Amino acid sequence: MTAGQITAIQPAQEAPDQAGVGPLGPKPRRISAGRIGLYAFLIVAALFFLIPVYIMIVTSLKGMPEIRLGHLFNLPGEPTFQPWADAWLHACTGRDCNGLSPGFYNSVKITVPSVVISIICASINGYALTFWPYKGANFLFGLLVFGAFVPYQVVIYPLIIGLSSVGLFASLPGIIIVHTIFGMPILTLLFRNFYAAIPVELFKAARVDGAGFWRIFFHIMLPMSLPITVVAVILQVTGIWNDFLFGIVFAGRPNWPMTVQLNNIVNTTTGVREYNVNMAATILTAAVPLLIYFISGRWFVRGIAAGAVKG
Amino acid sequence: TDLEVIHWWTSKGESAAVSQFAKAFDNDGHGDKWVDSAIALGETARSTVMQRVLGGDPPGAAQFNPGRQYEELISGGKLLDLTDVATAGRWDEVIRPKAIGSACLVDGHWWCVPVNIHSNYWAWYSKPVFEKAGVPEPKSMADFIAAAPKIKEAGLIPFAIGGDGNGWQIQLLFQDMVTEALGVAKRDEMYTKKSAEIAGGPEMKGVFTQLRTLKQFTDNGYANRNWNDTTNLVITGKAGLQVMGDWARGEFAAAGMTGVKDFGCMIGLNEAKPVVSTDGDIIVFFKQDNPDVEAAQKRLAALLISPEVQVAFNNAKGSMPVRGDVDMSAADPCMQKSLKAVEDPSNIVTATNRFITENTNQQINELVSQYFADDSMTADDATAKFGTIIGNSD
Amino acid sequence: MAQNGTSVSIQDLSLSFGVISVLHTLNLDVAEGEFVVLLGPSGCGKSTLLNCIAGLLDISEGRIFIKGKNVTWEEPKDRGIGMVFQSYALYPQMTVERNLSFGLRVAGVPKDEIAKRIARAAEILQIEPLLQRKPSALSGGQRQRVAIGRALVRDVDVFLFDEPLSNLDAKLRAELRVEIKLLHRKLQNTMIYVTHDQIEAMTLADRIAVMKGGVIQQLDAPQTIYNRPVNRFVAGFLGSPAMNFMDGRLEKDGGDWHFAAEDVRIPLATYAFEKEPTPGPAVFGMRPEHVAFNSGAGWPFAATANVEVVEPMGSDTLVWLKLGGQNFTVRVTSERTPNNADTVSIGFDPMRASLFDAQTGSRL
Amino acid sequence: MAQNGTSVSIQDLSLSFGVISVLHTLNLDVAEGEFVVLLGPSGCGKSTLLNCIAGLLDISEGRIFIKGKNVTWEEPKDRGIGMVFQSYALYPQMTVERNLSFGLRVAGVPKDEIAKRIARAAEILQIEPLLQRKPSALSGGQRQRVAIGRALVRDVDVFLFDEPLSNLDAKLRAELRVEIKLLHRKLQNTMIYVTHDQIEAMTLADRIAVMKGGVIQQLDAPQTIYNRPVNRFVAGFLGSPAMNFMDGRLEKDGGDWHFAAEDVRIPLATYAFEKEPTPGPAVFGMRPEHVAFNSGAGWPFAATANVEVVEPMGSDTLVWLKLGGQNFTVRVTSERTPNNADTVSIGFDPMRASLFDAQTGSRL
Amino acid sequence: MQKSWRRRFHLPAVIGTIPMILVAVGVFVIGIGFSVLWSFTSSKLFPTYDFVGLAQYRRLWSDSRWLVSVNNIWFFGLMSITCNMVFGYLLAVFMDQRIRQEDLFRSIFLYPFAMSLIVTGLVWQWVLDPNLGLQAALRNLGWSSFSFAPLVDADTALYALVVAGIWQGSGVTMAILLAGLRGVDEEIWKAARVDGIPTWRTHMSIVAPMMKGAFATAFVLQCVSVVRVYDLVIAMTGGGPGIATSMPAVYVIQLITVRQNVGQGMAAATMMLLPVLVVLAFSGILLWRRNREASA
Ligand SMILES: Nc1ncnc2c1ncn2[C@@H]1O[C@H](COP(=O)(O)OP(=O)(O)OP(=O)(O)O)[C@@H](O)[C@H]1O
Ligand SMILES: Nc1ncnc2c1ncn2[C@@H]1O[C@H](COP(=O)(O)OP(=O)(O)OP(=O)(O)O)[C@@H](O)[C@H]1O
Ligand SMILES: [Mg+2]
Ligand SMILES: [Mg+2]
Repeated sequence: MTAGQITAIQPAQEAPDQAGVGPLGPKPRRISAGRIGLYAFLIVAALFFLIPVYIMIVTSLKGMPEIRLGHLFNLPGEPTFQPWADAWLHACTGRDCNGLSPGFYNSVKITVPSVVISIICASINGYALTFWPYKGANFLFGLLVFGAFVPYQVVIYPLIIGLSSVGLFASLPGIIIVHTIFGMPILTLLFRNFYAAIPVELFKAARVDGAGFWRIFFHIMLPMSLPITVVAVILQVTGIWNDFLFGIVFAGRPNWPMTVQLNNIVNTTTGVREYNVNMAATILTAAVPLLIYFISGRWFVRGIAAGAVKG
Repeated sequence: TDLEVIHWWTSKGESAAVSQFAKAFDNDGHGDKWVDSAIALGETARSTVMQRVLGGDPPGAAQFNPGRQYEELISGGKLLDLTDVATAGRWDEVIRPKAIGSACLVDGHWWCVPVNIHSNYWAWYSKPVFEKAGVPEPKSMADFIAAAPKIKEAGLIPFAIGGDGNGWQIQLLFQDMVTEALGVAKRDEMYTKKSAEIAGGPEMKGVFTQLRTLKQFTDNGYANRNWNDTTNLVITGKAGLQVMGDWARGEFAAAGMTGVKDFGCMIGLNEAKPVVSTDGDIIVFFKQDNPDVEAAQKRLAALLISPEVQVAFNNAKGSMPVRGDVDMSAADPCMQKSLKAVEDPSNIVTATNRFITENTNQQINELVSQYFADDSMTADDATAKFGTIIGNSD
Repeated sequence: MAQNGTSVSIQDLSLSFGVISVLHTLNLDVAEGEFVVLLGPSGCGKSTLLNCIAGLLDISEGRIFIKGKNVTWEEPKDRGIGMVFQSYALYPQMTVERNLSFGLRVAGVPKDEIAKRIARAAEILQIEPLLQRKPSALSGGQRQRVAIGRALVRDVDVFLFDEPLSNLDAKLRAELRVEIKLLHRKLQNTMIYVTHDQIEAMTLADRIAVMKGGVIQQLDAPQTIYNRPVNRFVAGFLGSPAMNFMDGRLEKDGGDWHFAAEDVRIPLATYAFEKEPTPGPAVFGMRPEHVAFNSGAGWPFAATANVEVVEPMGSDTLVWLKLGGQNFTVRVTSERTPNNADTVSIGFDPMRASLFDAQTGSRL
Repeated sequence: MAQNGTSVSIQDLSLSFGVISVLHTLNLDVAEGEFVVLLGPSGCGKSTLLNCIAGLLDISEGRIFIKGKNVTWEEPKDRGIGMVFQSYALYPQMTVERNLSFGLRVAGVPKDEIAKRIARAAEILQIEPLLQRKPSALSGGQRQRVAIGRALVRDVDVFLFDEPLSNLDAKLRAELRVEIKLLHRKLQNTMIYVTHDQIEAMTLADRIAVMKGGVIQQLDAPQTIYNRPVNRFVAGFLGSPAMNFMDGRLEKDGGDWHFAAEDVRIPLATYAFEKEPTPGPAVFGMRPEHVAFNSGAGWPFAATANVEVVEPMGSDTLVWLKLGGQNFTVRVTSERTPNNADTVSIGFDPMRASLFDAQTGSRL
Repeated sequence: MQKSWRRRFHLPAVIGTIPMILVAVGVFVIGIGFSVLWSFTSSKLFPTYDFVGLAQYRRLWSDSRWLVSVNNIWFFGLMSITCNMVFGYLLAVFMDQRIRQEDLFRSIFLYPFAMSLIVTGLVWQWVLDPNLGLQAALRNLGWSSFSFAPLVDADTALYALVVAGIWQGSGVTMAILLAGLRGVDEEIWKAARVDGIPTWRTHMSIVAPMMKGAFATAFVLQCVSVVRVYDLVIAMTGGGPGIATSMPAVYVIQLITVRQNVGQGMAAATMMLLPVLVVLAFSGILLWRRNREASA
């Protein structure tokens, strides 16, 4: 058991380095070929992903005359931040020339409750479907998934009629309901499949502990669904923040989200297009989802059920 | 009274123009307020309006194209009858050309207010390109087709076009060519009588053949190009000529160009036979239960067509006013051409949309853009198909 | 133990997973305050039975009563049970402390009461330093202790323990065994306890239920099960080292019954037959620890044999011999360990033996 | 056993999880073909040590050699090891058969060879009928057997077993114990085996390593550990029922050493001291099974005492007495079980005792 | 009586899923019902109840654009779902290797999802435009024979759409699969490492099957976005060149909003749902039979 014994059975020629014992201590984070390949792949993929945003940023810093020259990949000759200022503050959308900024608050007002409510609804659905399936529940779920395949425009008419008959058409609650409805199929699927992978013993233990439907959900399941909730948040924040179609119809004029302005800045049938402002406006609009992606990343925790069960 | 107006005038120039309406309405002395609901893209704005109507929450007023789109709105009783305003403002007299007024006059009732005229019948060309290629500036499409090979030789794109949005640019070109080939009268006959015979006839085949010829003079980047980018090719001197409506002037102006030495404009694809189309914008008003709102709507309707507002709006927008009794001396040379042309009723081409439904329109779009894209489709096939579409249109 | 009524009563319970039938018309009555241990080979349906009692599995047939109430379709939380799962089932996102307190918080127990109970459980289970850790940072045994703690803190009528001590070391296991016994004495609640450890079974149980293939073979006091197993399976299953079985014949010599195998003849005068025996093939069972070793004469049956193998087991040694041409083991205290090939004398009293039918395996 | 070299050698191994230091400069040499059992209280770092040997945890300091090769930075698969996890870690979506065969198929072992090995493992482990099931349809013990099987089918130099039998019933456990022993004899591979079962430890091990708090306390042959524990911890940890400890003083009377506690004086003439003792406080340890009970005179030390508690344990009974004012247990075969409050005589030979320093706990 | 608690109606479960019931029945069933109903009418701008039988379907199936759309969707769907899943899984796996700057990489792969396609589509057009984008850039660098104009050719435009689709959507696939990966127990990895299973085999044979929920989710999400693909096509090609890249959803939406032919649009939508219905019903029956076998 002593070091002497060890050296005895370690012929010097086998490990010619000092004391004849070779590697010691924690494995150094060596850069292996595999890791180089891995980073190479990631970086190449990242570059591919970044091409458009590079062009967007570069373009947004150019003046229109420079853009007309058409040198897409060139860095701006005389960088200008005017397009950004325009996009945020001055761009015209109809008679108002206040840029994107006025819609920002509306977008927040729509997005936050819609995201929260839709995720709560969907996670409850997924949970109930996995652990408390009642007769017909899975058939309902099938219907729901079926609904996910319908182009929005098809269901929009009945929805308009329905919502206006209960007086929620063109209102904040109306738009929140609509987002919840259209988020439900995919989100429910997301959560259902996630919960199906959770060991059922945890559910059993909680039931024995006397917890009921809601308590198991809020205290056991929800905290364990962090990674999938992040995915749900990513999906919903993006979807709702960028939504334009529903916002414009169901939110009502006073609640129009930022995307209406974005659309107005970016699109025109027969008017002149200012590409630099368009690019800046697009990046600005995407800033909130991007921020959320970045922040929510750390909630992609590893081993969510680690240590919970064996077998 | 607050009045919400939905429109798709969202670009910088359009925005300046619509402010003229808003300003006038806000200051009409009745405490009115123009609530601006700009929604870019005509189809988006229109379907929003439709959905709002369906949801029982229509806007006070909305922009439309003069077409058959809103016939259903009239028959559905959704629109406000403006006949009394029109009578008071003697619209039937002041609005010229007549064709544009008739868009709003259905069964003796006025259902909308035309606010401007946009003509689709224009070709825009780069003077430097023609100079460089050593060919004279074109006076007609024939001239241009003759000159095109030279331009190509000079390493430039002779003909600029874009294929975005279901190929509407191509259809615009096509419709212009149809009118030129058939002449106004025969064209109108084809559309009104839904004459498959004319539509499938030899003149039409000529149009399709010419279209194929033009395709040879385009670049291979046309596929999904915006009209702006197309115009930009002309502006930057990369391409020779583009067929586009008069709104293209705005791009040239934004690039700091005047129609004197940098670019030229060819009216009606043939300077010898100038035509002006009655495309343009109209405003419709939706029936509301509130009499106050109705009064405000009528005030706005009257205002939109008043001479001062017409001048202010159209100068900003770059379009022609719908009444001739206004002072447009500030307009640029190209505009002057069309102001001159519009005075002669025989130069007036009724907008295609007035004859056909949007459904038919899109079918034509598809046919034309498919034909343009797909070289394996023969002119005969295309002509036959066009005949069928027109024959079956409703 | 206040055996003043039936606490858990299971009637004709059957359960199958699809085509695999696990429990077959099982009946079990547990008196109030009784400590019943379920014993049985791996896969015989012990965990499944506990799950049924807890209401965590859909039973196929039968009824379950707890405290006289038919709870067959009742929610687990309405059955007044606490359970320790074989697979721990700790809540991964909660610290140990929160894991322990969850059930109490659900029940609305006051804060200080919770703290008190947790402190007590943590002390018993020696997990105080771990209270703030998450399950993933615990060793196997520590997880198991937390799982026990989660049941201990709860104040319920019936405790269901599924192999609660299997991952613990002998010392801790012995301590916890005592603690569980004390707890049971104090709380007087009913306990149904699955274990593979016979010491646990023998020391804790009021009654032991030995299961095999989803059927309870014998349900009796530990000593009875140990001394008078109803069939060969129970006899062989209990006891470590296992009982010796000798195949042979039951014979009547004059008025006396004998068991004969090859050259061995065991007189059965002192053996208490279950019912009047008939001659024929039978199996003779004798526990290795009931065999006297080199301890002189005076035994109703005595023999000499050669030592074949010697297996030391710490405190004792197992000596393998041949008797009646068959393997026969004897447990010997360490100091008396013989050497291989030694000739030794053995003796036992057939009173302590068990005789089984060679066919059915049931006790004669 | 061919002890012709060192198979696994661990040098100055340290490991911590963040601030929690689990293993402290641990050294361990396992000879080729040796069977080493790791024993120790729950949470002492046994699983962690196995994980380090397998290369599944990044060690903080030290080196690991397997077959003379420094594998400190080697991948697990290049270490020539097979491992059974305490938490089984079966592949949930594969049938038992696929679970067993997967590693082999990846390694490109021929089909019929795979089939043969699986058949053999399944037979040993009695899991033939389960081969087509998925882990979720298995009982705890069945899962554990599959986990063992997965290691068994592999042809490796070193096996690491983490409590492989903890969820099995005594009978099966005994059988598998024998199988593992036989397997080891046959394959001659090195085995490092964690268990809490002392019988397992005693019967299987060539040497036992007793761990506490990440440090190996004693590494020796089972009998040595059992009879001459190096410190009080080892003495108390091994043996069930546990060793009796009596606090008292070491005194020298004339030339003879005595151990004194209250009225008890134990002569230590026969005791083999580790080194020359000095008078002072000490702890006297005596295993309950080494105490003779009502067996007459002739013992170097004899006394009488009143029975306080009687604890039946199946084959034996534990009798609690008071000796020197302290609890003292004696293991008694069942037939000699006394009644409560009986006065009994006991005797033992201090040769079998262990004496410990009262402060440091190390053997005197 | 033989109904177990699991299958009984748990009041809280029913209450908790009221939104789902309302949406499934109240919105999708009724909504789809109306669409089917309207597909038998001559509805133009607004839905009407002037029934014309199967006329809309006849017109639909004689419309070359619809036929092209139907052809396209299969090709596009197959290509883009496969590529997306493979690429997304690769990304997820690589992201799971305890890499540096994980947040940064993840955000990069996800950002296209956050950007309005109106503009990113335009940028892609620019990049793919032979006179502006890659072709021009590389030719400027001296590679004068380089030719790359995928959007122009009807045959390659679909590939360009697939690439842009991957660019836009694989980040989400990655996120879902990453969440699934992170749920896999560490011990499984350990076991596989000891078994000497190469990492890629571990992924293929052990981890991926364990993540079938995540895969199913990502797959359905992909299917949904393929069936409903609209923005991508509009932004990238507008259905062109010609009608070469038209898709059913684009067709439906254009019929409803631009062509103002609600009746035919609903007919097209009904046709789109038909295969989905078949697939769902089929898998539903399979599932039901499996459950019945399991609980028999
Ligand atoms: N991931 C971790 N983070 C922090 N501490 C840990 C972690 N894993 C284990 N530990 C601690 O390390 C110590 C040793 O754990 P290990 O699993 O090796 O114990 P063990 O000897 O196998 O115990 P048992 O017999 O209970 O399985 C324990 O105290 C445990 O709490
Ligand atoms: N979900 C399931 N599907 C099919 N069979 C199952 C399922 N769960 C358990 N079984 C089978 O039912 C039988 C009983 O399982 P159970 O878990 O009750 O055994 P056990 O007595 O607790 O065994 P152990 O002592 O090994 O834990 C086993 O043979 C097992 O294979
Ligand atoms: Mg079990
Ligand atoms: Mg362990």
